[in-house]
Order: sequence, then C-alpha cells, then structure tokens
Amino acid sequence: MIPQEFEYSAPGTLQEALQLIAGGERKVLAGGMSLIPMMKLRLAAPEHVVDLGRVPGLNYITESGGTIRIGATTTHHEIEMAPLVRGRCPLLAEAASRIGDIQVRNRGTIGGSIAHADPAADYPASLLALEGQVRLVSANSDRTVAASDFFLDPFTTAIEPGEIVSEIVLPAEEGSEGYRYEKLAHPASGFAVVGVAARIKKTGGKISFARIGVTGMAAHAFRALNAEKLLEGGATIDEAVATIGEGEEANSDLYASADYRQHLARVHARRAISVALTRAT
Amino acid sequence: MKISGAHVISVPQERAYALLQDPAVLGRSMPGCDALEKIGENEYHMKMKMVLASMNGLFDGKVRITDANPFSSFRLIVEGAGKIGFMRGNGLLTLAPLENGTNVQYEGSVEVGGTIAAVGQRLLDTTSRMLIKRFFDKLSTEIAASGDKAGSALPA
Amino acid sequence: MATTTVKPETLVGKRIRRREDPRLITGTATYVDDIKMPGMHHACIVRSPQAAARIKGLNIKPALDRPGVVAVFTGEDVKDVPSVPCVAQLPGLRQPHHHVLAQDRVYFVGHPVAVVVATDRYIAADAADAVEVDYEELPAVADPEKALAAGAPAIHPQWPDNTAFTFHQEGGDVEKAFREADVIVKQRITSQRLVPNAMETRGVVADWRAAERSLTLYSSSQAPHLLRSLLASIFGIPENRLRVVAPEVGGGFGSKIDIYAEDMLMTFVSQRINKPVKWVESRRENFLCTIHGRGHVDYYELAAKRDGTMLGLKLKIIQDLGAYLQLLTPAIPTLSVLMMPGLYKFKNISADVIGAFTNCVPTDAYRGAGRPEATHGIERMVDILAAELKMDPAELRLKNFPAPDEFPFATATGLAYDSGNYALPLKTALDEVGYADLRREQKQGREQGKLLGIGMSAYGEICAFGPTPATPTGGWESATVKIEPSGKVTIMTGASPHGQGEETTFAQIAADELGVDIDDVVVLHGDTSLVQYGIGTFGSRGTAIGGTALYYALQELKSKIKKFGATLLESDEVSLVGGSVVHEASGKSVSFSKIAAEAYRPMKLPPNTQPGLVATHFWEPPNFTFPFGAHVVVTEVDRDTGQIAIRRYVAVDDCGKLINPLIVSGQVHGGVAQGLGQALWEQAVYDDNGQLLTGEFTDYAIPRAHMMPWIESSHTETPSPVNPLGVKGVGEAGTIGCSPAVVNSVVDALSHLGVRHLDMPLTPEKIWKLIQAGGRA
Amino acid sequence: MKQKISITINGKLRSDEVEPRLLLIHYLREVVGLTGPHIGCETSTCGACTVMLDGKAIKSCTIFAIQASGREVLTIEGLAVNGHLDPLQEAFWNEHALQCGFCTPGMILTAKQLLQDNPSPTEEEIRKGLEGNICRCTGYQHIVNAVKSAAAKAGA
Repeated sequence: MIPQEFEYSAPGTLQEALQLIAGGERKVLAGGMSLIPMMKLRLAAPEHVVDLGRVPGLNYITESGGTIRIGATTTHHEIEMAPLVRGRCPLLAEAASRIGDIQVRNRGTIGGSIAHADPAADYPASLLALEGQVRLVSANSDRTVAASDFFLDPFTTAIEPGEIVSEIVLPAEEGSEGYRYEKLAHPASGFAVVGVAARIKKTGGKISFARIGVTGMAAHAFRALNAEKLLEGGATIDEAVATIGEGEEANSDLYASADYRQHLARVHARRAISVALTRAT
Repeated sequence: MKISGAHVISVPQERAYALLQDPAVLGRSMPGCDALEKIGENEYHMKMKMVLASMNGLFDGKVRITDANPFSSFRLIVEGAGKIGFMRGNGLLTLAPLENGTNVQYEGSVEVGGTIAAVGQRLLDTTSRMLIKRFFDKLSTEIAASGDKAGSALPA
Repeated sequence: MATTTVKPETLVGKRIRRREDPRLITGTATYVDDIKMPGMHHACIVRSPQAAARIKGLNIKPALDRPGVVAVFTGEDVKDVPSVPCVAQLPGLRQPHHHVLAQDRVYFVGHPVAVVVATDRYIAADAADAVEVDYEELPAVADPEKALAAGAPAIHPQWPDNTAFTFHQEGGDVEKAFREADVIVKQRITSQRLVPNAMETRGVVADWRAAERSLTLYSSSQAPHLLRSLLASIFGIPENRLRVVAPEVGGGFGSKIDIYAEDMLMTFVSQRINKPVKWVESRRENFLCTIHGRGHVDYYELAAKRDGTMLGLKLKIIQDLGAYLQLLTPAIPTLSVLMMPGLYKFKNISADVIGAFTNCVPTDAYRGAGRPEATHGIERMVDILAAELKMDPAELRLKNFPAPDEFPFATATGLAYDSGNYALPLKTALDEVGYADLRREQKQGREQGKLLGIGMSAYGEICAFGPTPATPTGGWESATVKIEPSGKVTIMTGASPHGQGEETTFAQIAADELGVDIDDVVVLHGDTSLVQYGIGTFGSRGTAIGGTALYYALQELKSKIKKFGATLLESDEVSLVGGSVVHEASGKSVSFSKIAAEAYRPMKLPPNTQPGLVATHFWEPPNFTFPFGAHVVVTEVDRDTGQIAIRRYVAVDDCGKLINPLIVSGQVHGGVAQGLGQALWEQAVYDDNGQLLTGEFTDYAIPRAHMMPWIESSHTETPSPVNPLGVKGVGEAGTIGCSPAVVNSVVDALSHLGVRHLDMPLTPEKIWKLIQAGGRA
Repeated sequence: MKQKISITINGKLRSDEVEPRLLLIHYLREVVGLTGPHIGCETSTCGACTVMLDGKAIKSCTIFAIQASGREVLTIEGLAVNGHLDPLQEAFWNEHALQCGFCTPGMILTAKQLLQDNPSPTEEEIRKGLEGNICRCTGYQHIVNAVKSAAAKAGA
C-alpha cells in the first residue's frame, strides 16, 4: 500500500522534461493509473519519477486539415466527452468510454496508456483500426511512428530511451463511416479479455472499406488484415472473421484460455462489424 | 502454468546442444541476466534484473541443468527469488535436426509466487512467452556474433 | 443533523430511514483506521510468500537499523503466547498450535513471520521490506481432495493424513430408504472457496497502560465481548481491565467474528513497547490472511419414489479447513449437515464430514456459514431428481414440503423447524415471474436456438444462533434499557451491528413499547465498557435474539413505569397507554417524562422497588428460528460466448415479522449480491503450490453495480413462535437462496443439451465449452 | 526529501511539507485529518477513497499528494453546505443506500460526477457510472434508487 521513496520532478516545460528524462533511469508519470498501483505494491520502485502533469501544452484535442491531434496528457474522460472526438473520430471516443471506470478515466491519459502498452488495453485496437500515428519526442529527436509499428510485445513499444509520447495523430473520419468498439471486459479488472475495433465504409450497399483492430487476444494489439481484405473483397462477415487470429498466439489466463480468447475475438469482431455496418451510411 | 513452444536456431544439433548448456551463452541470453557463476556440477548462481512495464525487481537464484541426454534433450531449471516474489521455470528442451539448423522444442511450466502471483496471473502466459522469445532471439545474436552457422564444422 | 420523524402510531413494520446514516453519509463516522492517539505506533507484518517452507534464517537487523523503527518481533519472542483460539469442539479434533508469528515453519502464503513497529506507517512498511527471511521451500498442497489422497505432503508433520476430524451423523433409516427407492440420483457438487471481502479490512489499535495494568483494544469486530473474553484468558488480563471497542465496523459477513493473530499480536506489541500501536490490514493481506468461506467438495445421493416422494439423502462433505483452525472452522460443515434436508419432509439421512488441512488460509463463517453449501446441494439435487423423473421442479418441491399444520416440524437432523408455509413463497414467486408463460417461451425459443433458463430454489435456513448448547460462544443476548431523568432512552445491546441497522430497528421497538419519540432513543453497542455483556452480531441473530432481549428489558421497565405511575396517581387501577400511565376511572394520567423525572427523585417508592429506571435482560432463546423463501431466476445464455444474462430475479422471502421493511430489503439485496457473486464470478483460486492467484480485486470479481440485476423482492410473513417479536432473521437469506436458483436456471437453459450439473462459478468459458461439446456434463 | 505543497481542500487553502511518495489519501486522512475518504484496496479498484479533484471524481489512493498541489480537492466532509446535506447525501439516507457505510463517501462523490455529466441518467447509466465503486453490503439497488431520486429532485 505504500510506495518506496523516490525523487520527484515536475518539470514546467516539455524541454525541461525531456532533458530530465534523457538524464538516466527516469520513470515518466502521466496519469499514474498503471504506475502508481504497481508502486504501492512495490512491484515498481523507480528511483526518480518525472511527472508530466505540469508540462503545459500536452493536453489538447485539435483538428486541422482532416487530421486530429490529441496531446499525450489528455485524459480518457476528456476524449470520451470531447465533441470534436465524438464528431470526427467517434470510434476513439467509444473506446475511451470503455476504459476502466470514471475515476480512472478522469486521471488516465492516452499517452500514458499507450506508452504502457498493456496487451489488454483498450486504445490500441482503435488506434490500429484508425491507422493512427504516435508522435515521439526526445531532447534531440521528433518522429512519428505508425500505430501498426508501435506496439511490439506486452508492455513493449517502439519508444526509445529518452523519448516520450507527445501526441496521437488520427485521421478525421468521414461522416458516412460506421464504427464500433466491442469489448468483453474482465469482470474484476475491467481489462479487455478481447476488444475489437471496427471501421466500415459502404459503397452501393457493399463494404468497400474495412479496418479492424484487435486487442487483448495476443501479445500485443494487431490489425486483422486478412479479414479486412476479405470484407473489402465481398466475403461474408462470417468468412472474414474466421481468419481473425490466424498466425497469432492467443493469450491464456485463469479467465479465458487461448482457444476461448481466439473464439471471442471472432465473435466480437462479427458483432463490431455488424454494428459498424448499421452505422455506416 | 504450462508452457510449450519451439524455436529454430541456426546451428547444427550438437552445437546447439553445447551452446544451450554453455553458462556464458545462457547468462548473456537470459533476459535481465549478466552472467552465471558456477556453484556445482551443472548448477549456476544467477542474478537477474527483471524489467517489465513499470515493474522491476532483482531475482537471486539458480540455474540447473538435469536429465541431460546428450544432443537430444535436457531439462533447464531456473529459480529466482526477490522482494517482489519468486519464480520458477522448468522446461524440457528437445533438440531435433533441421536442414538449416536445429529445432528446439520446449515443454514445461512457469510458476510464480509472492506479490507477482497476486497481480500477475493475467499476464503470466503472454510475458513468459515473450521472455522465452527474447532468450532465443538473444541466443541467435550470440550465435551470429560467434560466427557459428548451420552446417559449419563442429568445434568439439 | 437531527432526524425529523413525525411520531406515527407504531413504528414497527414501517420503512424508517436509518438513524446511523448521518455520520456515515458525512464521512464523520470513526472506523479503526480513523483512530489516532498520542504516541501511537504503527505495525507492519512481514508475511510468508511461501505456502509451505522451513524458515532457515531470519535477519531483522536491517529493519531495526532504520530510523523510526522501535522494535521488530519474531516467532521466538511470541513462542509462549497461547494459540490463536478455536472454540468449536468435535470429538477427536486435531488442533495445531496456531502461533501468532510463525515458529520454524510457515503453513500458508501470508503466514505472519515478523512484526515491525515504527513511528509512522511509511517507515514501518519500509522496514518490513528490509527484513530478510530465508525459506527452504517444502511441498505444499492446496486442494482438500489432493490433501486427503495417499502420499500427499503432510501440512502438519504430526498428522500425515491431513485429516483434522471426521464427523458422522444420521437420522431415520437411510439404508432402508435407499433400498425402497425407485430412483437414486448422485452428484458431486462443489462450493468454491470465497473471500468475504468486507470493504473495511480488519484493523486493530491496542493501547496498553502499564500503570493501570489495563488494555483498550479497538478492533473491527463483530463480537467485541467474545474478543475481550478470549484475550483476557490468553493474556491473563482481567476482564475488568480489558476494554474492547468495535467502533464503526465496515462490514464483516462472518469474517470478523474471529479473534485473529493480529488482535493478539498488537496486544503483545503494545505491552512490550508500552505505547498504543495500530495495525490496519491491506487488501492484499485481507485476501491472504482473513478467513475464507465455503471450500466444500460434496458427494450427494438422493433416494426417491417414482412419484417424486423423497425418501433419504446421503452426503459426504470434504471441508477444506486451511492450515489452521480459526474460531469456528471445524463447526461450519456440521451446520451444513443440520441443514441438509432443506425444506423437505424425508426423515432418513446419513452424513459424513472430513475436515482436511490444506496449505491455505483457514476457512470459517462467511455469510450463511455452512447453510449456503447445504442449500445449494439439496436444491441442486432436487432439480437433478426432477430431471431424472421428468417432473416439473416446482411440482417436485411442492410435493415434498411439510404442510403448514405440521409445525413445529421435526427434521431428520434433530431440529424443530419453528413455523412455515413453504409452498406460499414458491407459488408467489412463480406467479410473479409468470412461470407457465416462461415455460412456453422456453419451448418455442429452443426451436430457434435460444437458451432460456428458469431456475428456482426453495430455501430454509437456521437462524438466530442460537440456543446456548448449539453455540459454543453462548447463544443468548442481552439488552439494557436506561431511561434518563429527562425521559430520554438509552439502549445498550450486546449485539454488535456493523451495517445491519439495529440502531434503527431497536429504536423502533423501544419507541413503540414505551410510547416515546424515536428521536428520544439512542442505541449503543460495540464497547465492552459500556455494554453489560453480549455475544455479538452474526448468524442472523441480531434482531431475533438481541431484539428479544431488548423486548423483555422493555417489559420489565414498563411494569416499573406502571408501578411508579400508580404511586404518582395513588391508585393501582392504572394502565400504560402510549407514553403515559392512565387511571382510567378518573381519566387522570401522568406522562412518561414526569415518571422518568420522579423515578430519580426522592419519592415514596412502591414496595420492593428501587429508584431509577434501568432494566437489563439476558435472553436465552429456546430454539433457533427458521426463515425460508423461494427465489426464481430467469437467465439467458449467450450461445456464442457462454455469457449469462439475468432477465428476472424474483425473491420472496419469509423472515417472520418485518420490523423495518426498508432495512430488510437492503439485507435481501446485499445477500443476493453475495450469492450471485458465488454463482457467477467469485473464486479463491490457489495453484498447486498454494499461491493465491485471485488475491486482489483485479482478479477476484466482486459484483459491481452494472453486474447486478434488478431484484424483485417481496415477503410472506409467518411469525416465529420462538420469540415474542415473531422475527426470524434475514441477514443470510439472500445469499442462501440465490446461488442454487441461479445455477438451476442456467442448467435448465442447457438441459436439452444434456447438461445435468454445473459447478460454480459459472464462468463464460465453462458454459461455452459445454455448448461446444454438445452439452454433456 | 520533503517538498512544499498547497492544496485547497473543501474550500480552504492549506500548505504542508510532504514526501513526494505520500499518497493523497494518506495526506487527507493522516495530515489533514479528513477520514471520510477510506482505503479499501491498493489496486485502484474499489473506489472507497474517491474524492473530487478540480470537480472530477478520482481515486485518491492513486495520486500523490504532491500532484494535487495547486488544485482543489473536495472530500465528503466538504459536501454539505452550511449543515445542509447535498441532495445526494439526502437521497442516500432516504433510500437506505448504505449499510456499513464504508464505501458511501466514495460512492456519493462518484454519483456526484455522474449527475454532473448526465443529469437524468437511466438505471443502466447509473450502474455503469458507479462501476468504479465496490459496495459489498447493499447489492446496489438502493444506491441506484438514491441516484435516481437525487436526479429527479434536481430536475424537478
């Protein structure tokens, strides 16, 4: 219940934060929803914590030229409630609304969540389906990585030492697009046993565009590329979802075995696609 | 928890067998481990720094090799304990020749105790597999660095 | 914030909002962790991460060296402290000495090994982390059936068969019943280990004053007097110098009846450091070290005639005891035996209980304590029999109930059910849910592949623990009523409510009996220096026994008030009307407040009467009470995922007379939530090495608001003849009635696929796999 | 090393020197003496410690006091104004939405945000909105009734 001692810095500017982080073994604290419980159980005992909570200019949601930018310290609740996200990127708002509980959504940040890269986190499925990008900055670099290249393994991302997530970049959706985030939440933790995010566009009553991201099922979130292709090629939903998880090693725990998880991914994909279809115009 | 899987390494079976039991190679390949120190026949002292997500912990323990059946199989037992709990991996490694190397199949169990067992069960399976994968990836790097390649003459 | 209650005619039977709430909704109530004292120290306990190990080395120096650390105690320091007590006794019971700190071995994960005492809880936590313990791991066994198997590691080396006791009970002639049966159905049924998880974890503040040789112990307890008596005998502190206070207690559900190692340990520490010391359990410790509930593997055989007449029941219970015996541990499965016939008439039973040690935390009383297991078993067996006989499960139940005129009904297990009309709640619940229509819908739905289930349970329970011979800690309860000179009423009850609302229900009873405003009544409890003596609150006994003790104390006072009134009115021809004593012939009266004032003044006392208005009554119940009821649950199973949705939940409970229906419905809802938790989600899972894998709220699923269905709750009222209030008790009813109804419902949904039984919890994967396999189980 | 923090708590500004690791819940309970928010777990799951930070419900066990510096905290003790209960407190009392009361302060503050975000929630929305607060006593039904009743009063 009681964390170990640590040194604490709350830099007032991004540059200062990046300098601090470049200075050695530093743990970045954003919303703290993953880090602080681990510190209380003493599973995590960082010597130096750099709190991004006082860095100005990391909390924003903007849109220009069809691109939505969300600052790293924007909270899940801000994302689920923001008219801009609800209007132009509703899939992300829906995913944000399914994270944890309201208290967690009030503190937890999008940057912190994706940097943590829990294999059962909610955002990654949507970021993949949205073909989003993650902007990473360090004291001397600034680069953008596609979501599909970002999540590498459980708790392992493309973030290099010294880098932090500064913003998430997403395409603004067209009004005609249908979307859905379908999740089976673990009854205790609320984490996604599986979560499937789908985007569907229709042309002449047929699926002309499909993007599907799956979280919780495997070591990291992945895009169901085969299923997308099949859907775009006119296959039935059942045919398409039957390919989901092929080639992936499914996770297994007390609550859901690998076989069951794989099955759930397909069931939830079917449900997500069906709802997305009804929402597409 | 039961674990099983297979990895291919790009050296012939006898060489693979030797590498997988070489404490220097094992020490460098095991994630978070620097070196193994011999404390007995086929028994080594191990210090491991486990870093996973925000979790980190030092484990102090042993690596043992038993049931050696030269070139085809042996058992690798890794045990460590630290402030955050303890862990134990026990796997039977079975080697089989392939055209371009050796297939290493493993079958065994991973057990954890203490605080990590209380919060880690949902992640035990996926992270164990990741760590095993990292082990074999590092082993491959070691092999590449040492100039070993499939089919090369065996240094005895 | 004063309650603004308009005085109604009578308060008993009315929905009155609770008098304990103002302090709770404003955050001003005082729980153990809220207590602060000058010089108070903080303790942190070093616990074993191993389920079975020898302690090879223990180095406390790194902890002692830290600034702010006052002391570190280990097993050696406490080796002469007596065992943590178990008061339940069975013939031949093997009882290991339960040291408050491990000696040379540890027996379960969380076993206390050392205690660190510091000036601040942060310092104590750091120092506990610095204690070095070297364990030599030993083989562990965490499953009771595996523990009993030949060759299993011995939990306690002196008892290699891991058997703490065996217990046998029979009634009637069960062999004859089985010989005469047309049908015998058999099933293995488990009731998994559960973690009670009161929202307030346990906590203790011990304050030893050497100069006074006195101890005050604040503990989150359901039974403060019991805790005092046991501590007094353990530490040799006389009871008049030992005060136990159960302040605001944040739930217990049975888990806080026990006296725990930590209660004793903090007493020991405070005596050693001569300062107050506080220990508050973390949730992790609560999972690992506070008793668990259930932990049964049961083997049932039920014999019946082809027409559905049940003849006899055989039961073998394997009880997972854990590594030690806590206060009542071995007694809990014997309650299952008492309850095994359920509500049915058959008179032939045979039961065997085997108590198995395991490398787990002990089991003990958890909401229902033995009765949910038994009810779950018999109610599952009735459904299995109904399926075998192709009979409607409701019809089968109705056929085997005793009729209302057969009460008191003598059961095969030696009990006398006090009163009942068992068919009424079942029929009411079935009508409420629209049983016939649902059966039609089910039949049609099946043709379209829909999985609709209708399940019921008709439960009974043994409440109001209980007559002293059956309750090892004493089965009576006490009340003192004191009327102050101002006419205000103070009640001191030996019950120790912790959420059940007796500050309100008892005030209702007193206000009605005395004819005073409820606002003039205060109910005190939970402090042994205030309360005469008492037993505590558990086993649905608070109102049935504590309320009855109060009732009789009030009668004594009423007759005294009448006597005083008669003296003041100078006539014996008086009666008590409302709050006044009235001389009917003349119409003269004297008010309650006047009498109260006069009672403490120099007055001409009636013969053989003392001044003052105080009465104390200790009431020993002549029998248990036997509430009953029926729960009917409609479920829908998602064929694709195995997820269960509850469409309807109808509960018709009979707990005798209702004192406060609002509070009673709260008890039912809460009970159902815990029953549903067991049916669908909750499970303490130990791995083969004795590691608790569901040891935090992130893995152990407690029902949350969005997981609960709407509960349609109503009551029938069959008064109990055991007490003058006619009340039976309701604390455990919801839990007992719920789980069999839910499981019966889901089995019913899958019955056409050949499913006959499912063990709890009904996790989606379990259900999905069955559907995949075509249903056979 | 202790650092200075200044927090407005229930409308009053106060400053203290605290260790960075001091959790807000411990700061409120032990330093400020506000014991209304409770500690029910260590995994940020149960919600007993819920307070409002700048008007939003948060779990005060999962934030360091130092992070709250310069901000406004509302605890259950600050909810009643001039001795007048908040409509939610009143509704919890009227509807018997509590038994042991341990979860109640957190439950009420979460409900407060729920009604801020959605003044007339459905039963389902109420249940979903309260998923971060565990109550072991009530089965939640009376809590749902209380939130509904408070919403109806506010809307009336």
